[in-house]
Amino acid sequence: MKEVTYAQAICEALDEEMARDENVVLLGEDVGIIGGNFKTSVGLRDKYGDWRVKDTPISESGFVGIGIGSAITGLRPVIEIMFSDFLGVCMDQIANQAAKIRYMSGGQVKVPLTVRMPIGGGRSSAAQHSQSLQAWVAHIPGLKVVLPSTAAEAKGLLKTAIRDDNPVIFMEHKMEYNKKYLIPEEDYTIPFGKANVLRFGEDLTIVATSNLVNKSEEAAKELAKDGIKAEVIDLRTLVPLDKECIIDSVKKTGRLLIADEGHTSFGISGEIAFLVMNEAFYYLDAPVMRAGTASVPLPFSPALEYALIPDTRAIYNKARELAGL
Amino acid sequence: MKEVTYAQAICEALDEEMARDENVVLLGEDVGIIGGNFKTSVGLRDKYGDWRVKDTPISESGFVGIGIGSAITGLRPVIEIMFSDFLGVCMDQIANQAAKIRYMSGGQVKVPLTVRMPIGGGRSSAAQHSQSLQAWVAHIPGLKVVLPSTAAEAKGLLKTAIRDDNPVIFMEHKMEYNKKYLIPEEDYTIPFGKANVLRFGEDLTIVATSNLVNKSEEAAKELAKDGIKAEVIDLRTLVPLDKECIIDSVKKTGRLLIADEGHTSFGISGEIAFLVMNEAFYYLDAPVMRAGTASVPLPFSPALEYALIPDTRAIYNKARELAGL
Amino acid sequence: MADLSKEQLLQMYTMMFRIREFEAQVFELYKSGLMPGLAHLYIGQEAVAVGACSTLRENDYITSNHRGHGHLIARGADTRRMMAEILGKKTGYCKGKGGSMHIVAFDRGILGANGIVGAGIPIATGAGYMAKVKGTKQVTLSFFGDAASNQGTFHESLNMAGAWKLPVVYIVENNLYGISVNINRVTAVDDLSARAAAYGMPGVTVDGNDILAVYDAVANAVAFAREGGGPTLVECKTYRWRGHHVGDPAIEYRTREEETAWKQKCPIKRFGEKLAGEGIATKDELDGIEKSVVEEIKEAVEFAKESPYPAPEEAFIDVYF
Amino acid sequence: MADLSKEQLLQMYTMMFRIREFEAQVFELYKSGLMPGLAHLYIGQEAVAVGACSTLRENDYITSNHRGHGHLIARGADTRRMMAEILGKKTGYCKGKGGSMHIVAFDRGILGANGIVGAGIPIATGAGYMAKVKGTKQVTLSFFGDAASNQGTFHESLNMAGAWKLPVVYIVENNLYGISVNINRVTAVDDLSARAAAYGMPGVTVDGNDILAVYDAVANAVAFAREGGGPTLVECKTYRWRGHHVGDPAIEYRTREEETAWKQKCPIKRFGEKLAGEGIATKDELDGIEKSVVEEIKEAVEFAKESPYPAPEEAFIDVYF
Ligand SMILES: Cc1ncc(C[n+]2csc(CCOP(=O)(O)OP(=O)(O)O)c2C)c(N)n1
Ligand SMILES: Cc1ncc(C[n+]2csc(CCOP(=O)(O)OP(=O)(O)O)c2C)c(N)n1
Ligand SMILES: [Mg+2]
Ligand SMILES: [Mg+2]
Repeated sequence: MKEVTYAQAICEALDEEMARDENVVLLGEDVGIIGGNFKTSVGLRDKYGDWRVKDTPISESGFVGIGIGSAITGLRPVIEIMFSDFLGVCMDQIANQAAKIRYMSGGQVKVPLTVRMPIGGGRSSAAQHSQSLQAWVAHIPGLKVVLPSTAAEAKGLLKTAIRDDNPVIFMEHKMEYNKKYLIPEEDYTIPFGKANVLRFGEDLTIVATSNLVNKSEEAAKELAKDGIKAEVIDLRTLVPLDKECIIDSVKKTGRLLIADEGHTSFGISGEIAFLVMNEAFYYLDAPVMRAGTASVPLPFSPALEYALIPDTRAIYNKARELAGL
Repeated sequence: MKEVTYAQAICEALDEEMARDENVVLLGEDVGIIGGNFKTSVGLRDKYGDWRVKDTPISESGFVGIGIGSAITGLRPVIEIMFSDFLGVCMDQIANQAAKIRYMSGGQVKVPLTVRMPIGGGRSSAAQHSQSLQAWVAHIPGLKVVLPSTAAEAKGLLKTAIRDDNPVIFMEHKMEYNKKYLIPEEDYTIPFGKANVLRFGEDLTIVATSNLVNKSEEAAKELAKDGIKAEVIDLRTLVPLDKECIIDSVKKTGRLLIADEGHTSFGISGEIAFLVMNEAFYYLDAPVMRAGTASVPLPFSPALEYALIPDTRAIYNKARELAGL
Repeated sequence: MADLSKEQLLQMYTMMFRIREFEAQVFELYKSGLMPGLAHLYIGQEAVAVGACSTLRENDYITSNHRGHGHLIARGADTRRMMAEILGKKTGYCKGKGGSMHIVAFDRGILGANGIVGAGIPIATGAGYMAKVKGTKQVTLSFFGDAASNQGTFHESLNMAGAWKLPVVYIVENNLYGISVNINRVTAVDDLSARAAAYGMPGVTVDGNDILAVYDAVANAVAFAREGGGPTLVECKTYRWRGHHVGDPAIEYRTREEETAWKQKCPIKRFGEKLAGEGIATKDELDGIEKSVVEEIKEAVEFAKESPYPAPEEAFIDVYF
Repeated sequence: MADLSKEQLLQMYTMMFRIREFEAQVFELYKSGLMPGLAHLYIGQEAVAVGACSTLRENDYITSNHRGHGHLIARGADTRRMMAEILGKKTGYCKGKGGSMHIVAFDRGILGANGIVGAGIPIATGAGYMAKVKGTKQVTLSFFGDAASNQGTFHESLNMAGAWKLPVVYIVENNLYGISVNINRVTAVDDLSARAAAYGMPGVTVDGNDILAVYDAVANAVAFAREGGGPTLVECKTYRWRGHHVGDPAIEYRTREEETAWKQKCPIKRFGEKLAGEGIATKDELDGIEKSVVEEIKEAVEFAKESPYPAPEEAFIDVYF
C-alpha cells in the first residue's frame, strides 16, 4: 500500500489509462498547464502533450460534445466539468446525446466517454458551486453514475469508467480531494454495480454515497458505543445499482438509513426506499430514513451552510432514532 | 360550462392574464405568427402585438434568461420551451438562476416567471421529444412544478402560475392538447399544493400526475367492475406537494399505486413512496407500487414505444396486483 | 465543373433526384397514414447535400440534423434501410429505435441526424478533434440550418474549431426560416457566413441552389481542412419547398409568391439543363436516370412496408447499465 | 474629459481607489482566515467598472460576474454591506446567503454578480427587453470576462439584442485569462469586439486601463442604446494583478515580466497623474481622497467583523414552495 490523496489517486488513474491506451484524452477547463482546478491532472500535459491534455474554453456544451464526437469515432475521452453545478450548461449533450446515441442508433455506435465532476458542499462556495446533482443523471437511461468515497475507490472506479464503452458520469467529492488514503501499489480496477460492505452489523443498515460513506462509518463507530451494531454499505455506483446487497442487508437488519448529500426532496433516497419497500417489505421493522441536504439552495455563510449538510452527528442521530432510541 | 380543448384552455389563460396585467408577456419559438407549435397562443400576437408575444430564435438559454431578467425588473413573463426535453439546453438558467436568485439575494428580488413546456410520449417522437422530466425540476429547491391533467386545470393552474411571484415550471401533456373538455365560463384560478380527489374508494389509492390521471380514472372504473374501490388523486402540483391528501388517503386504503409517466428509475414516485412510508408506515398493507415509463430512452417505433408507456391497462393490472388479485 | 467527370456529374444528378423522389414518397407514406410521427422534408435543398457530400472521401464523416434525409442519401446511405427506419421497422438502420430524426449510418461515416437543433455541431467538432489528435486526415462536414446558428452550441463549437484548427467544414443551410420564424426577425446579419470572422475562420456564402457553386466552395474548404488549415463556415442560401414538417401547410408565415419564386430556382431542373445545355448528358440519359431512381425508391418503399416491426422486448436492447 | 466636471472626475478617482482598497482588505481578511470561501479580486481593472458605471443614470441596471466587487462599488453599492456579505454576516446585502460571488444590490440597480460564467448576460438582456417593452429608456450594462465570451449564452444573448435593438451595452473585460488559460490558446480572434459583427451591432475595443477611454466608449454606447439604436459590444483590454482568486498564486500560467509590465500601466496611478498634470486636482487633494477612503474601508471591515452571523434557521427563509 502507499499513501496518496484522493486527487492524486484520480491523477494516477488518468496517467495509467493514458499510458495504457493512446486513445485516452483529457479535456476540460484548466486541466492542462495547472493540472486541474482541484489538482487531479498535475503533470499529465507535460507527459502526454497539449492535444491529449487539453485546456478548453469555458464552453461546456461544446467540449462535452467534442467528447461525444471523438468517442464515437475512436477516442476514449475523459471530460472534466469543474463543478457538477455546471451540468446545467451542458445537460443536453449529456442526457440527450451521450446517453441516447447508442440506443437511438440501434447499437451502431458506442460512446466510451467519461465525464468527471466534483460534487458537494462544505466550502462556503454558495448555491451555484455546492450541489450534488446525482439525481439528475441517475434518472436518465443510458448513463452510468459513479460516486467514489475514497482514494482507492476513485482510482479503481475511474479506470473502470475509462475502459467502459458507455458514458459514465463520475462524481468526485470536493471535500475529499486533499484527504490522504492508503491505496494498493499494483494496477487494479473496481467493478461497477458491486457495493462495498464496510462494516457488518445486525441492528440497522446505513447505505451511503460519496463522502457520507466515511461519515457513516464514523457514525457507526459512535453507535457501537451505544450498543447499536450498524452495517455500513458504500454504494459506489448508483447506476448500476447493487440492489441485492442492499436488500440482503435490510432483510437482516430490518432497518435502513440512506445517507446521500443531494437535496433529499426528489433525490436518490426515494428510489432506494421504493426498492427496499418492494423487495423487503415484510422484513422492515421501521420506515426507511434518510440523511441528506435540506431542500433549500446552499447558502454561502458557514453559519447557515453547515447546518444544512449532513455530518457524522446527523447520521448518528438519525440512526439512533431509527434504532428506536 | 363550455367546451374547449386543453390547448385552447391554455390560450385562454394566457389571454386573460395578458389582458389583466400589461406586464405579462409571452416569449418562445413560434408562439407568435403561428400561435405556437401546439396552438396554445393562437391569436395572441395579433391582439397584444409583437413585443408581448415574441417569436424567439432557437436560443433557449438566452430567452429563458430574458425571462428571468425581465421578471426581476418588472415584467411577468411566460416562456414557452417547445418540448421539455429541451430543458437540457437551458437548465442552468432554470436551476441555477431562476430557482436561486431570490434566495441568493437574501430576498431582495423576486422572479415572477412561468416556464411552460409539453411532456410525454405516445406520438412516435423518439428519444429526444418524448421525455417527462419533472424529476429534474422537482429536485431543485426554488422551483414550483405544475402538471395539469385537464383543460380546466390547465387554465386555472396557469393563471395561478402567472400570478405567482416565484418561478413555476408548468408541464403540459402533448397527448392532451387536442382533447376536448368542459371548463367553467367564469374567471377562476386553481391553488397550488392542493391535490384533487377525483374518485373516492376504500380499497386502494392511485396517486397520478398529468395525463395518467385520466387513465387512472378509467382504470378505476374497470376496477370497480371487479369490485375494487380505488381512490384516485390528481396531484396537480409536485412542488408544493399535498402530502396531507396523499397520507390521509393511504391511511384509509392501506395501499398505494403511483402513476407518473416519467422514467420510473430515480423518478418522482420514489419520493412519494418515501413520504408515505414515513408518515403512514403502520397503515400500509402492501408495498407501494408504481406505473411509469420503463428506464430506456423512448424508441421511435410505435411497436416499441407503446409497450413502454403506461396506459389504462397497465394501471389497471398494477392496481389488481396491488389489491392482491 | 472542370475537375468533375461526366460520371461524377451524372452521379450527382442521380443523388439529387434520389433525394427528391425519396422525400416525395415519404410524404405519400405520411398522407396514407403509414408513417409514424413526422418528418422534415429536404425538397428544394438537394444541391446543398449533394454538392457538399460529393467532395468527401470514403472515410470522412458527416453530422446531420432533423432535416436529414437528404444529407444521408447524398452520403450514400441505403434508401431501403432509411425508409424502413422511417416506418419504424426492424430492418431500418436503427432497428426502428431512431426514426426519421435519428438515423445513423455508421458504415457510411454518418454520425447521425439529430432531434436537438444545434446539437450535432459539437459532435462533428469532436470527430474533427479525433482526426487532429490521431492525424487521420479525415474531414467532417456538419450540416445545420440558419436557426441552428443561433444556438450556443454553434458558437462554442466554431470557436474551438477555429482556435485549434480542426478539420471540420460547417455548412449552414440558410433556407430563411426556423419553423415559422424568418431569420430576419431574429438575427440582424444578412449573411450568416459573416459569423466566421468571430472565430478566425474563413466564411463564404454561396447560392445553395447551384450544386456546382456548393461543390466548389465545399471542395475548397475540405481541401483546406485536410491540409491542416482549419475549419470553414459555408453558408448555402436555399429554400425548403414544403412546410417545416410533413404536417405543416406553411400558410401563415410565408407568401405563395416567395414559394413560387424559389421553385423556379429548382436546383435539379437547373443542373439538368446545364448538363444538357453543355452537352454532357442528353435529355434521354437524364430521363433514364429518373426512371431507374423512381424504381429504386418504389422498391425501398415496398421493402419498408413488408418489413416486420421490432418485437416489444427489443426496446430493452442497446441500452446499458 | 470635456463633458466631465472636476467633481465627477474626482468622484471617479475616489471610486477607483475605493475598489483598490476594498479588494486589498478582502485579501487581508482571506489571509487572516476571517473570510469564508474564496473571492476574485478586481485589482488592476478598476478603470473599466468605474469608467463604464460613471455613464449611467440612477435607474439604469447592471449585471456582474464572479469578479464583481469592482462593478458593484462603481455602481455605488454600500461597502459596509458588501464586506459584511463577503464575511457571511446577517448585515450583508444578501443576509449571508450569497457571499462574494452572488451579491445583489437591487436598490442600486445591481441585478447580481453570478457564479456561473456567462449566465448574467441573458439576464442583462432580459432587463433590456423589459425596458424596450415598457419604453422606460433604461439602459443595462452587462460586465463579463474574455472567457465568458466563449459561452453559448454570450452568443444567444447578443444575437437577440442585435435583432431586437435592445438597450444593453455588453462590456467584455479582456484580461487575457480565464483562470489559467490564455485567451489566445482557446480563441482565434485577437479583438473580441470583432464578434459584434456577427450580431449586427457596433463593436469597439478600448484600452481598459484608461478610464477616460472607457468612459467615452461606454458613454457613446449608452446614449446610442437610450435613443433606441440598440446594443454595443465594448471590449476593454486590461489585466488582473492578482491570481484568479485569492488562493491562486498565478505562478505557472503567466510570467512575472507580463505582470510587471501591466502593473506599470496602473489605471489609478495613470488617472491620478493626468488629473494632477492637467491641474484638475492637486497631489494633496488626491492624498486626501485616498486617506478618507482608507478610513471608510477600515470602518466597513469593522462593521463586517462586528456584525452577527445569521441564525441557522434563517437558511429556510427566502425560498418558496
Ligand atoms: C434545442 C431545440 N430547440 C427547438 C427545437 C424545435 N425545432 C425543431 S426544428 C426547428 C427549426 C430549425 O430551423 P433550422 O435550423 O433553420 O433548420 P430547418 O428546419 O430550416 O432546416 C426547431 C425550432 C429543437 N428540436 N431543439
Ligand atoms: C459555466 C461555468 N464554467 C466554469 C466556471 C469556473 N470558472 C469560474 S471563473 C472562470 C474563468 C472566467 O474567466 P473570464 O470570463 O475571463 O473572467 P475573469 O476571471 O478573467 O475576470 C471559470 C472557468 C464557472 N463558474 N461557470
Ligand atoms: Mg432554416
Ligand atoms: Mg479573463
